[in-house]
Amino acid sequence: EGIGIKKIGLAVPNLQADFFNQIKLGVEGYAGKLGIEVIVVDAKNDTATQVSQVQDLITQGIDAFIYIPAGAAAAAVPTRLARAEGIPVINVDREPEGEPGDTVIYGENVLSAYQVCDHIIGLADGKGKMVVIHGQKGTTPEVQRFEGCKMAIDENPGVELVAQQWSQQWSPDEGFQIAQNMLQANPDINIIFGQADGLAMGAAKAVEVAGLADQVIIGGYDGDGAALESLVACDTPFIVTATQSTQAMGVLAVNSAIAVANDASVPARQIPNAVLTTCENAAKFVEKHP
Amino acid sequence: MTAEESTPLLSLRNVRKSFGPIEVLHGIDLDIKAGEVVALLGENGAGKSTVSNIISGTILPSSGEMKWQGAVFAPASPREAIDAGVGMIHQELLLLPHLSIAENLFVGRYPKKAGVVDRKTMEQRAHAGLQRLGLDISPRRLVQGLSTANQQLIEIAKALTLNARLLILDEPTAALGGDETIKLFEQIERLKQDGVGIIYISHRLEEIKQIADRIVVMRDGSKVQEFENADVPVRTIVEAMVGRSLERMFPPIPSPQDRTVLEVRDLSSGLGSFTGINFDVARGEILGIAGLVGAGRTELARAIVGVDPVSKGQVLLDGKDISPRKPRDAIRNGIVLVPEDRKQQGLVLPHSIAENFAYANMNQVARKGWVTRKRARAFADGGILKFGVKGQSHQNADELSGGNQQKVVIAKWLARNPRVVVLDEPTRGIDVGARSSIYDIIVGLAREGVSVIVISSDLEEVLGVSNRVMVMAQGKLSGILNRGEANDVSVMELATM
Amino acid sequence: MTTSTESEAKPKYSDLFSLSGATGPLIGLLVLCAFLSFATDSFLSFRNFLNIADQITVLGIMAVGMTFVILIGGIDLSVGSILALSMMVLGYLNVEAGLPMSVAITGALLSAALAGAVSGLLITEFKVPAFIATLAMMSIARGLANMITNGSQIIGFPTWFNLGAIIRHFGFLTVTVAVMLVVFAVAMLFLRFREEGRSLYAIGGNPEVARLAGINVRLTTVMVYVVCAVLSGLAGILLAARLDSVQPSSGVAYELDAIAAVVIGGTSLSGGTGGVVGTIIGVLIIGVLRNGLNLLSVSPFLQAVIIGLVIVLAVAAETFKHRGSR
Amino acid sequence: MTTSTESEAKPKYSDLFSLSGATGPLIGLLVLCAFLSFATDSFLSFRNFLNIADQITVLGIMAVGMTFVILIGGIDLSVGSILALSMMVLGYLNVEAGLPMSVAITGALLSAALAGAVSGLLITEFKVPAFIATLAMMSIARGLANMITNGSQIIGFPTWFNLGAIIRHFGFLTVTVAVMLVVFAVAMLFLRFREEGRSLYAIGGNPEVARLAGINVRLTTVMVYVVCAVLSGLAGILLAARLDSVQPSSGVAYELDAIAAVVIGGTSLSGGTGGVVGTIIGVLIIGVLRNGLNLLSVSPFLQAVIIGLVIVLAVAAETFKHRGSR
Ligand SMILES: Nc1ncnc2c1ncn2[C@@H]1O[C@H](COP(=O)(O)OP(=O)(O)OP(=O)(O)O)[C@@H](O)[C@H]1O
Ligand SMILES: Nc1ncnc2c1ncn2[C@@H]1O[C@H](COP(=O)(O)OP(=O)(O)OP(=O)(O)O)[C@@H](O)[C@H]1O
Ligand SMILES: [Mg+2]
Ligand SMILES: [Mg+2]
Repeated sequence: EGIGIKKIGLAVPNLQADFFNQIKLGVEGYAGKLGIEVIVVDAKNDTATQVSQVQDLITQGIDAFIYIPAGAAAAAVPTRLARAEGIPVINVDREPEGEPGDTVIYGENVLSAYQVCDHIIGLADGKGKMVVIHGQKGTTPEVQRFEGCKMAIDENPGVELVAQQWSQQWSPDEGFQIAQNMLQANPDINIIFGQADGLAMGAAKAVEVAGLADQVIIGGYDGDGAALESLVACDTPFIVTATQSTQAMGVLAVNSAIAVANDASVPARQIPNAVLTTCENAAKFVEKHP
Repeated sequence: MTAEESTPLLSLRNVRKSFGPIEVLHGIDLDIKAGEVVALLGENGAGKSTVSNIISGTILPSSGEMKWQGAVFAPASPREAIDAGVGMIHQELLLLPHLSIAENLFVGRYPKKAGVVDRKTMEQRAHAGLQRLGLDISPRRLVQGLSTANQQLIEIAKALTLNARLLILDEPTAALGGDETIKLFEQIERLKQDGVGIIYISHRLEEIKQIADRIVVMRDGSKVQEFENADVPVRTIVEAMVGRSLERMFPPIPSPQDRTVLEVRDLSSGLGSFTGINFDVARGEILGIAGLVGAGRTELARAIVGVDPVSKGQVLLDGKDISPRKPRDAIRNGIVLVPEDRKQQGLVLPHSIAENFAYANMNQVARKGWVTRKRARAFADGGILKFGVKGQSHQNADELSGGNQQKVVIAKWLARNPRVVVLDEPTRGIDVGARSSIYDIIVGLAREGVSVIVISSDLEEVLGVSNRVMVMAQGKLSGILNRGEANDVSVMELATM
Repeated sequence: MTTSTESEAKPKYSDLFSLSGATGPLIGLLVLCAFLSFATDSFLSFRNFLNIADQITVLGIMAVGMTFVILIGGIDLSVGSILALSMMVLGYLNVEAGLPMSVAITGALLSAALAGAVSGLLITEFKVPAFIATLAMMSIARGLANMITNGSQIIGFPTWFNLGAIIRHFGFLTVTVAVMLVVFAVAMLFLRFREEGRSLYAIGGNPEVARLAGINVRLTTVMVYVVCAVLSGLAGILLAARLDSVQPSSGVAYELDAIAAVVIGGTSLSGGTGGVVGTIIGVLIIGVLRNGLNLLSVSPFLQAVIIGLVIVLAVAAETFKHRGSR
Repeated sequence: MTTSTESEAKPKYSDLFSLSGATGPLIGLLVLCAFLSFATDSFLSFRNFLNIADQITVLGIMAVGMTFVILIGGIDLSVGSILALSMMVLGYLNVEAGLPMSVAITGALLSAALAGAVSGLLITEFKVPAFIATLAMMSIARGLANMITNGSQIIGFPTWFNLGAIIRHFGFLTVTVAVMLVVFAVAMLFLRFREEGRSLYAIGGNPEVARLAGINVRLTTVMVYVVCAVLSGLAGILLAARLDSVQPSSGVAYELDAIAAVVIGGTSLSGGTGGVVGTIIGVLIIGVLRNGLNLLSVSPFLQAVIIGLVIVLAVAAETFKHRGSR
């Protein structure tokens, strides 16, 4: 009554990534409370699959479309397809060039990455050898998180960026392997920034295997469930992350969809901040994810 | 005779077998006693291999019953038959090319010591088995690359080392020469003494008298006659097999024309199996090539038609150097090879007869490069009719009996109307009736002016159809005999040079 | 014994659509469609069928090339990467280098052909098993596709290009779907009735017999890999039209879909039997299944399980059919 | 004529390490190591070799199972997904259900075994081609792994579990690496000297011949898929120990690495030839290559190209060797 929509289509790039899975849970949970049906499709990181899935969503008569573009790049076609049917489009995480939706909701990357790196560099007294383990090369978060971190590095002339390497899937396994090899090449590394918590936690294990747990400080990003639990325990070199407000993004997306459907105005960009999370404040996020 | 002795080792009662809707065995009764050799004879497709396969648990009968020493016997798998004491060597060579000879002999029943395979014992026993057949090869050698005859001997050695109570030999001598056959017979005698029952299948009827105690003749899936004594004239056996009398085996051989068609000049194998071969074949001539197993005849044939590489020398056609580098060079010049191994080189087994004809005759089957199934079938039907193949053009090649497959291979190549035909062991596994019709075909080709080369390990065959006989020994040409001078003795003399 | 008297050279209808080995899957497809028609309101509609046709274009074209490869007893794991490479070459030549679309398309297809030729030569001349040669090519082509723009996408194609995937001529036929239908038809005729098509069967059945029969097995093999790669390149161009952009991450794991479609359609992985009609059925099964599961709002994780089950059932059905007829 | 007089019944050294078909790759490995020793300071060190040993554990164990499968002429695409399934079962049983680790490990291995048995039965009883049966299982097992926690990871294993992957006993041997070495040794002995091991070669060489020789081909085939799955499950448990966490996205595309390692090591995809020694070399080539490229800080896109090239070279080298010896 008064909500104006009954069915929301949610296109997710890849549910294997905790970040997207969290958004999905956020959307489902909140929409469920409002009595809105949510249809989720998972593109498994493939743009073409996502276009097909969006066609199928529209066939099912959705009233609003929450679009998280898949792949390293965002395709404009899903937005066009929905637009052609007059369906509101809410972009989350990124938006296609030249074909913006009714609003876009994304986590702030640059500033939060700066904060994480600033924090770990500070703990290392602003000097030492640092490495960065990147996410999938060319993706927006990969580029922006490095941009933010680079700012912190440049502010500290005592810090030398001795190596950087890219992972394919942002996974702990890759984080482990890459960190292990980096430590081999540079045994005196003392600062590691992993662009996702999976990478950071994998790197933490590699540091422990190398017996360098006392020497190295690791920062991550995202605030995954497992990462937050690990911070609460606080027994590894991984000690800081930026917790993205994923559940909040889900709620925001549903609310925006309702607003657009009812012709209310929504801001073109909505950027919930990521919260710098350390061993001290992790417990409250485990309690309730932002 | 005690009661125990009279109980047959194995008895079959009213055994039937159908493949799909077609029944190929119509109620076979058969008894085999310990220590006797029963020859199982019949035309191609009569059902000999099918009976053997049922006894050895390779395939299941559709109905009927078998008794093993008086007890019900219904092997559901080869393992059960082997465990009961039935050993079989199959008509088709079934070896594992990537394993050593010793492993091939003992696969499925390795000698073991403390739970692990006892290679030493295995190799010693393999060595002994090979020696008994006069095969001087290391049991550690891989089977890959052995000649067909040697592979056949290894199959036989495998059967002999089985310690079976009943041994089925399905055309063991099809690829063998005289010496090897004699060695095999010695071993069969030895097994007989040990009380082993043997079913012996062969199309070489001359052998039967030497080795068999009893003869069972099959025709079209039924048992038609039994001879309690093997000492019957070949003619009588043939009549029982084919249901009519066979006038003669070899037709009169025409004289060749004067014009030389094919010349082979100083040809040496790129694989090292023969060197410096010189000979020529005239228009309408039939040249036989004889030699002991491994003499290099097959390699020579393959080299002539460009299948195998040549290190030196030429092949000339009508005086022109055409030395083929690949099979299609030879085919384009009208030289075709009917290969020794029909399963590996002759036919695409899972495809229809019509397709198999088409592959070798695209130029005739296709019109402007377009082929229809109907045209392919019609084309194949011609060959089937001409060669009396028991089968239809839409049937897959692997549904035919061995002999009929051989006929298809010959027929598909002759359909090209070649100028030179090289036949490598053309009658391997072919029944007497069909064999004489193949000789008729060979001679018919010669009459039409085709030059024919016939390679065979069957000396009688080489002598019977050739204008001249070329003899090879250890990769060298040891002599060429005219029809008048060629006989058992003169050929063997050259072959063992 | 039947010896037909009236034999024409022209292709016969029944021949063309022969279902050798694919009746099981065809029944599977029909059951699937019947089920989806009952279970959802939205499946059985003209609009949805057009969507499905759209959605299978890329897979359909790739699967045709894969059919050729599998028929000769080979396999090609590089099709997904070659698709991406051809897309990136297209984008680079047209958008970055500013060349006309015709040149860009030619360049994209040529780059795909080159990749296919390299795989083919590795297989025939260096005796590298097809699985490994194309696995390596999969890695190499993906790396090259990424290197063209250092991992980023390219947008900015001419407007008509995207319209080819959108405008439905006569109310139903987009250019991309039309291209797929043409590829299907040509491949069907080629395999059934052309001399060269038949020789693929011979090679797959037994390459040694084919060689002895005078077929140029090596050249044919290389050509088959080239054709398969070019079809993947073509599929890439159609995908670019559909997405109106190109990105180097396209086509990951498409090779598995393509192989699955071919094998579901009854073409044997050991070569020598099968054909395009079966492959089309296989492509449709995969396409309809994906579409239907989305329409049924099945959760993505459960979808993976169901897709696996249906693939197995479709192939096992063929076995049951054979058992029945024994 | 050579009849060796001095042949003992005991396993012979040379037998065990026989390199049939893998000398080309061995040379490749040595060249690679030599190159990396010169090109980087850090490659040639005891520490780095320990790292490489760590890094190849998972692939090494999976590749052993894959060797068995490929030896009998099969293929298993599901190993990566089964690894993930076994990990998630482990995490669920231990962390979520609070069962002791021994029970959780048994449960994880059993779930893997079950998945392998299903694939094996589909292949032997329903005549589904191995490629398709395991492709379907790949999809099914991945879906199930995800469904256990709805896609999230699980952490919170007992401390000793992770330590098994960290503490280097005697200064070099972690429990995980030790497990891998035991698997290698057992597999080597089994394939070379056990009757069952030799039968795998017979089945791969020609299943019909094996059947006629009295080998239970069906049972053996099912067992091989079970063993391969259990080894993947074991690899999953070691990976869980190493990462001290489990996630359903683990092991994506690992099957391709495993197959590549086996084939690089000289085991033929058509079955019947090869062995574990070659596979170990193949695993080392892939492991050293990845390690070296990272030490050299090569960009990931270029890495893909280089890995593809090295795989092809390693396999083609074997052909060159044969040509030379002709
Ligand atoms: N798998 C099969 N499917 C259909 N028909 C078959 C099959 N195997 C054999 N046949 C048919 O059964 C009949 C008997 O064949 P079989 O192989 O027993 O003959 P054979 O007496 O051994 O002949 P040959 O002397 O040529 O070896 C033949 O007509 C053959 O076509
Ligand atoms: N593919 C091969 N690779 C290696 N050696 C081979 C191969 N084929 C045959 N040989 C060897 O070449 C020699 C000649 O064999 P070939 O088959 O030509 O002899 P043949 O006179 O035709 O005898 P057969 O009666 O066995 O056919 C033999 O020693 C054989 O072992
Ligand atoms: Mg027979
Ligand atoms: Mg020969």
